[in-house]
Amino acid sequence: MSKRLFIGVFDNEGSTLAAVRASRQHGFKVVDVYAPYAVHGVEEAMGLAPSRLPWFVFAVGLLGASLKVWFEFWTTAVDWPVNVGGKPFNSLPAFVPVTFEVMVLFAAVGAVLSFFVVCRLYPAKRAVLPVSGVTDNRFAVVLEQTDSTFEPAEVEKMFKDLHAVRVEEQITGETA
Amino acid sequence: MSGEKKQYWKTLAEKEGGPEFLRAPAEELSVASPRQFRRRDFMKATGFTLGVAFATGCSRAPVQRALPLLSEPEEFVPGRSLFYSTTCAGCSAGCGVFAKVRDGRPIKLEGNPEHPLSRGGLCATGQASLLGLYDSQRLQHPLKEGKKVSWLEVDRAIQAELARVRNERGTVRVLSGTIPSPTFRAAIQEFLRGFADARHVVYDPLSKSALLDAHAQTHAMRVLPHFHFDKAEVIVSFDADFLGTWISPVEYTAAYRAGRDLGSRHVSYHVQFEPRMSVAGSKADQRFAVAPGEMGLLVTQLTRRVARKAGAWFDESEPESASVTPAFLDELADRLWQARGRTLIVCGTNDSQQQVLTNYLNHLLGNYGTSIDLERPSLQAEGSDHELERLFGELRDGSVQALLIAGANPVFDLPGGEELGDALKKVPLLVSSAERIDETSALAKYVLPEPHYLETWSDTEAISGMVSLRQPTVHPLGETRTLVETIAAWSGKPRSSYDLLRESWKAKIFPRQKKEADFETFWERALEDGFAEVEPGSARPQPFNVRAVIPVLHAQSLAANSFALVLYPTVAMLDGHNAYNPWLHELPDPVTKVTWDNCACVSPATAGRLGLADGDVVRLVTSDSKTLELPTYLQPGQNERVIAVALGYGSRLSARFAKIGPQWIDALLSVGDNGLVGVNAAPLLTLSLGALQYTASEVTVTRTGKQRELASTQTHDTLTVPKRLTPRGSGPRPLIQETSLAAYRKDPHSGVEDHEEKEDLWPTDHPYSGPRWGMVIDLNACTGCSSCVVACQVENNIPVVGRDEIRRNREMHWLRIDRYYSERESGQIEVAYEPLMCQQCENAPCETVCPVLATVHSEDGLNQQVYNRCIGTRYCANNCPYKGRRFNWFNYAHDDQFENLVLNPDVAVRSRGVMEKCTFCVQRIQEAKIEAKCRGERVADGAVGTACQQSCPARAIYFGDLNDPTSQVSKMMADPRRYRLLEELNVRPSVGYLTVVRNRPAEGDERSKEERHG
Amino acid sequence: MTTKRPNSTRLHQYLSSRFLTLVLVVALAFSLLILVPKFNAYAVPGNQRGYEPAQPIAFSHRLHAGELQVQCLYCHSGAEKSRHAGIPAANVCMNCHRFVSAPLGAIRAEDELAKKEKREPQRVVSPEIQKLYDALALDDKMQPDPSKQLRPIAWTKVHNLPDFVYFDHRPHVNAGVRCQKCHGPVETMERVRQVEDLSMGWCVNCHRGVNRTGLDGNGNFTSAPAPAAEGPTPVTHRVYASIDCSTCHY
Amino acid sequence: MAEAAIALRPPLIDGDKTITEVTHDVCAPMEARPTALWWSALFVSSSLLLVGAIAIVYQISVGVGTWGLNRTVGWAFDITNFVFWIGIGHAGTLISAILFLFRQRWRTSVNRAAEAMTIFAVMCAGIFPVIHTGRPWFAYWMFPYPNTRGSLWVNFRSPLVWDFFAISTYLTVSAMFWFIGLLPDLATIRDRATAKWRRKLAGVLSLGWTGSYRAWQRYEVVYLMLAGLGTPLVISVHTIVSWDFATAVLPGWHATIFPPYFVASAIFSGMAMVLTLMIIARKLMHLEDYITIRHIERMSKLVITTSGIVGLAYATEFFTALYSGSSYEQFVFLNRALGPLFWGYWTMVGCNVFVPQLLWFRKVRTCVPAVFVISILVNVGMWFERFIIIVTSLSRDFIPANWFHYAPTRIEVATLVGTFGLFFTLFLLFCRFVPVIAVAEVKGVLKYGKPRMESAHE
Repeated sequence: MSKRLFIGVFDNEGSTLAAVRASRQHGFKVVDVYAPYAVHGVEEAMGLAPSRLPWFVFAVGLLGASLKVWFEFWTTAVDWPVNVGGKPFNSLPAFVPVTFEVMVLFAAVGAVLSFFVVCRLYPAKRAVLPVSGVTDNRFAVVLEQTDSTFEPAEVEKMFKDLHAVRVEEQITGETA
Repeated sequence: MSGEKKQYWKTLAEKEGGPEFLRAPAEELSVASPRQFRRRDFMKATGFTLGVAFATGCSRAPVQRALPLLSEPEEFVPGRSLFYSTTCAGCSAGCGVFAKVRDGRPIKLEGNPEHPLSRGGLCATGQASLLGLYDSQRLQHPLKEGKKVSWLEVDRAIQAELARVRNERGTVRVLSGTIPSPTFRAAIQEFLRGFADARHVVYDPLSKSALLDAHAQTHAMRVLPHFHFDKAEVIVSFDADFLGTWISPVEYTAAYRAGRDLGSRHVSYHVQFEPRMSVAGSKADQRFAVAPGEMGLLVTQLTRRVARKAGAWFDESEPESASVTPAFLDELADRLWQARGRTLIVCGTNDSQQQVLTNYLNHLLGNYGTSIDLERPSLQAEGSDHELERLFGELRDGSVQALLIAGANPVFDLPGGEELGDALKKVPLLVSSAERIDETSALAKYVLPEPHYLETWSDTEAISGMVSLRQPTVHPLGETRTLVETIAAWSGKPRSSYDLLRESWKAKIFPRQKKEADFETFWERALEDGFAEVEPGSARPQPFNVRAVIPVLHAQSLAANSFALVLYPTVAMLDGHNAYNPWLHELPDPVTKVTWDNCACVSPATAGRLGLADGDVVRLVTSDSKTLELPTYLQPGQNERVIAVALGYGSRLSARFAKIGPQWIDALLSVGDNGLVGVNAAPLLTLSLGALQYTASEVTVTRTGKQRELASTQTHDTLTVPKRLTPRGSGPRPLIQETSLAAYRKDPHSGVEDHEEKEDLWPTDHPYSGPRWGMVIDLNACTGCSSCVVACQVENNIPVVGRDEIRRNREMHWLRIDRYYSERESGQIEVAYEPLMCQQCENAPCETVCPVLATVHSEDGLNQQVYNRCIGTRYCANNCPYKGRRFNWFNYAHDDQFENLVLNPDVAVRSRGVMEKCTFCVQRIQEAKIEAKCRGERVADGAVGTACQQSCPARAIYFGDLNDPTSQVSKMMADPRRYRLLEELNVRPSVGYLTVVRNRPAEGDERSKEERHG
Repeated sequence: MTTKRPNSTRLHQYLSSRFLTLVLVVALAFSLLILVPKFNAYAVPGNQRGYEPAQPIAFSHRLHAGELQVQCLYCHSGAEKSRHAGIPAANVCMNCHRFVSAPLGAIRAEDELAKKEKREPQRVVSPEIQKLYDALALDDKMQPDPSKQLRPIAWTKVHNLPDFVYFDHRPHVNAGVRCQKCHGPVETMERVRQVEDLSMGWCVNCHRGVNRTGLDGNGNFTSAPAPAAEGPTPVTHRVYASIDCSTCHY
Repeated sequence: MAEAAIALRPPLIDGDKTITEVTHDVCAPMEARPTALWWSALFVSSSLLLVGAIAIVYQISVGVGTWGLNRTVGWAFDITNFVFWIGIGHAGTLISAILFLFRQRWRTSVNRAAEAMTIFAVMCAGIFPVIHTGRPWFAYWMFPYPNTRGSLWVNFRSPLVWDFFAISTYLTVSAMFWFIGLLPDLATIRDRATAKWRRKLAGVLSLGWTGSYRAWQRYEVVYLMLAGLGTPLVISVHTIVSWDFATAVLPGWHATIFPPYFVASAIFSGMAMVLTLMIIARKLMHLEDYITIRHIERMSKLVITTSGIVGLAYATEFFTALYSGSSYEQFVFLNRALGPLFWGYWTMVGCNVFVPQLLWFRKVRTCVPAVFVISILVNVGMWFERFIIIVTSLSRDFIPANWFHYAPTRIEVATLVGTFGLFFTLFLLFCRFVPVIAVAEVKGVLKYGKPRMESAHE
């Protein structure tokens, strides 16, 4: 099914924020907001749920660490115990540094990859911008027409009041 | 998704471009593709396929062939070593050796423990003599005027010329070094018999002539006495380096060590008077740096004191006082008299007057018959410088028709080599029998290639009555022939050296013994033992002739700023006939630690006065204006008026070493400006008063301003760190721990630093249940002779790296001998030697830091080094407190295929970039373990011997299983004298050292005082 | 025109890359064809498993060790007293082949023929064994022939180890390890083939196994009494296979 | 009061920019033709790189013997350079991670370059552990992988293995950190680029970033995460590097003070290097408005602080040696100050402790050339610090008979020069093709278009 989108284009973060707040008060569905940089307070304004990434990263890091400890113990004490400088086969203290490094590696890589996955970012992906310039100096608030109560003129007016640069309307065949 | 999908666009350009982009291909295809494809894309494709080709190509190892023998001898098993007992010919001392032969090639020489003289020891020269066999520049066939010819040809030609000489009743001379082989001597006599005027002239480049002459005067028999250092409680040596280079060092070292056994009641007291620091001097309890001009005076003074006590005749005129305090001489004379009959005086100078006085001393002290044996004299040196002088005369006036030079190199090692060379050119028939083309054989009309002693049958009578055999251990590698065979061939009855030897033994040796009735059994036994003891020669000494004694009353005084020159042999080079041997050039001199050079040794004080530093090239000018240019070396403990220069260097045999060692942009040659290793000092010798003079007075020293950095393996040489940098209150580092005999007798543990075993942080996971290898080194016994260093090099395929690499402190010897000086209050310089190899630490710091487990601990306590696993981070070497590890900085040359035959097949040849080190000769340990295992026993004590231990003449090294309480090494580990290096680090080395014990009765040695009174 | 330029270059790339992929695909297929059999022959480079070189004499282990039941140690006698098992010297072969010069069948056939033709059966020598006689420079009377010259037989080594590995047959043979354990069923091989990969891991794991479960894998920890024992009578003793580095590397 | 707040805190960026201007200011120089200055700089640095490459090829084909090392001194230039470069590499992560966590928003205009520097420095450092081995082609044995040797693993007790993991982790993480920060800017470039190749390239690399807020939200979280992980990482890396020495038995190496000491000196040298590069970059790319005097001042202050820590470490080393009562320890430090390498030691003290003291004066801090010179001197000093630590301890350890001196060969010098070549080549290329300033972040700290009340408390 096709969708009807209204895009308010702004040129500063102040009015963008205001626009988002306003649209939510009017009960419009804010599909997304596009900005050239991370504007503070938009997530609250949009009412996005806090990211669960930290927990995931924590888990991955833990996994990495425990795998490494096990591996080091297994290789030096179980699989082929060798007498190195009279040290015991299982010299745990000596295993700490590598374990730590591997933990960090797992956590970091995990974080980044999951970020890419969740945001569906991949090389040579074709960027679809609502309006040109949102990576430069434009801010865009995208609203979707959900039901018949949705009144385009009203939307237009609301944006204009918040000194939108312009307002566009787009029909898309994509199922968002 | 639905087909008509709305397109977003960013810029107008793209909007335009879009459809065109879609349209484009159809048009361009035809024109574009071929040209486009042809270029680098093609390369890409081929590159890929090439890669595949490699992947498939490199999967097979090269094909290896195996050629078994066609018919295998009984005892021969591929991969097993056989040991043949034979006799070393590195010098004329004639030590007994076992030749280790693997798959038909000798790969190692081991001392024969049964041999009554060498007692299992073998010196550096002896160890290295093996390489001579595989020397690719050895003569392989006879030469006539420098051209290769057949033996038949040579024999015919020479026989013809000899016949002519015989008919013309011309004079024939044979010139040779000392020939200890009775068979050979006989053969030469046989050869000379035919001629009207024929004589065999014998000379020693390191002449003992005066010593023999002296006995001719005093005992009416010109012999070299046989000295028994083990029977002497007081040893006084006047410039005789009997532990390093004098007559028979291995035998003397063994005896000397026996005489200094701390267990026995008497520990010999050794006093040395010498101008320079010799090996023997470095071991002396009392040592005085005496100018050579004063030596005679000293002997006289000592003699006069002893004579007084003996109430014997001595010239009454008072000699002037020498530099040594009368008090000390009195005390010494005292002790000599106390121990009379149990003392020994030796004199190393080639001055018959001094030798006669020495004989008189020995006579007064009743040493003849006890510590000196004239009944069974030594035949290790019998050269006569008188004879030599006569021959020179004859040569000069060209009266010699035929001269046969047997293995000697007079042009190189005698004074006036040049003139001699010219004189030799005048000899119509000059034949030289030599192993290599040296200075002399280069002049000879005919050169007869001598085989290496491991290729042929021969014998040696080092001590009258002590005959040892030499048997071939390998099929001759060239068309060589012993002179004995050659002479036989000339005489018209050609026989093999085997037959000739047996003949002469049947005729001469066999009758001199009673034990065996049957010759064959006698021969077999002798062949198995490597030697036979028979009746000595018949000559009997006459009673001492006092009239020969003439005291020396005055010291030769030196002009103000001139010096006395002392020419001395080094342990490695001796008279220089080994100059072809890279192992010996690379061997650090025991005292100076210099390699690949000889140098002008001066005392630090003198150097300070002349403003000389190590490496400054100086010009020495003698009174007869002969000159020599060499780099300076500051030698502590040397007399201030003496310049000492080593003989045996600058031989043309060493020309080959120019490019030895790795060659890269910054590499320097291993030879000097003369294209040779070192410079020949022999021209500065003088042949006067019927003796070769090894000292010259009135030598002036001038600096040339040139520099030549010496390749010395030890730059810092004191026990203490530089004064300026010594932290307050910290004494010398306890690396050498020593005590005096007195203190030792009171408390054997004296002088040893105590360290309580630290508590371990770790739980111990490593019980050493099986054997646990360990080593103990007796620093008191070690003389620093360095035979272990070469033994290790031979056994473990250690490469020769050349002068430049050593200069960069990159020598590869796994075993080094640290030489430490320390100064006594009296100003005397004390020396201590410390052999240092990998200490096989139980808590090895090197192991923990290796990232790839290339060095780890074995279950029998070895610190293993896995060459093929090592990636060469050098972290282990950095973390080794003993610096016992060696790194392969380059791919060290093993490209002389012929020389590679000497490589030990049981030890891997290490590649570039790999760390290596001593592992207690693990290949030998493995062999012993496997043998024991096959018999289902545990390795017996003594079944494994490391190369260094085996070859040590002083038996200073003990090795074995520390877990076996009965083993000798664990007994030694328990010795109260035992300490470990850097014990405070708690790395727990498996190598222990035994303290140095100095016998200093003068310094309040109660026990010895008792002896004196009692 | 001006707008076309860039496009056309892009087109070249596009085209050439397609062309290239085509070439590469072909190359890949081709190379896999070469590689695959090799790869399953030896998993890693240097692995010689399956190596089966031709030998100068077509000596059949199947015949000698298999049918005729000749003991391994009869020819490879070094195995129990030296590091190398050794390839027998020609004179060892001659112990039998002085008399046996050809397969029995061939000789019988000749005898039959001779009987028929009423003549002395002449000597039959198989071409392979003739090589042996040639090597020893023997004439057909089996006497050394001075005119010929001795030529040692250049066998091709099948089981090769790197120079830095010191394998020793003695402890293995004397502990009673069967030759087949490492060399495979040689007695069934016409021409000897390398059966095991002889990798370090293969050695080490066998040593580990022996220490865990004994020689034959069922807790037999005592080795056979050593055959090559001099001196004191051999005691059967617990088998222990060390995995120290210096067991093989020095 | 809002006014007052603003007045109190000077702006982070000069010239009251709009976000449009920011984009333009940063991107314009990239899109313009490179200047002659840039070309000549690139020529110099790349030819240095070539020299180094030749030296390394020669060294690897002939042997480590072409270096001045010997059986006493097994490490010298190689490991010195390694530690030196790793040290340099620390400032980047410090600025981007630690300062980020401390909400030091002035970092925004320097962090991009600093992170780039980190990556390049770590690359330079990474060369040495490999080429210093005798058989570099086997260096991969340091990594534990299943193999046909009965699976012979690695020695996890060896600091070199720790190094291996630390360095590789550090390189990966800081690269990712850098790239994540770069993502929005790549999008910006993509969308304003006119040259096709640049658009295509940026298009591929920007992973289709649109600036959608759903992405921005997670982006912020990930960035915070990486910062949080990077901070302990950066500390651990140099701690581990210091353990290469601290776990050894050598006097002068075997010291518990090493980890903090090394970390401090790393940050010290890193900061100095950042200063050097910043001053170069702001001249080269005309970014005076973004990298302001105030930035330079702030970093100068960090330099003094760390210099103080380093100075303290030097003093402490002497004290512990004295206090330990071990004559070996005491000797080592006497030997450093008075021994054959005294000049090196005093260069180090001079450059690291005395020279930076000048930065106490505001006049010096605000004088760009002065700061530039000082920052370079500090790096010289820091190189000598590593050299002295490594060489003096090795060349004169327990047994005097082992003592030997060390002198570098031309090959070694060339290799060091080469790494500098590599470093600056990479940095110059970076200046050309990547926004030197984190555009998105700078936009965030502008006062432009912010409701007053917010800009007041930032």
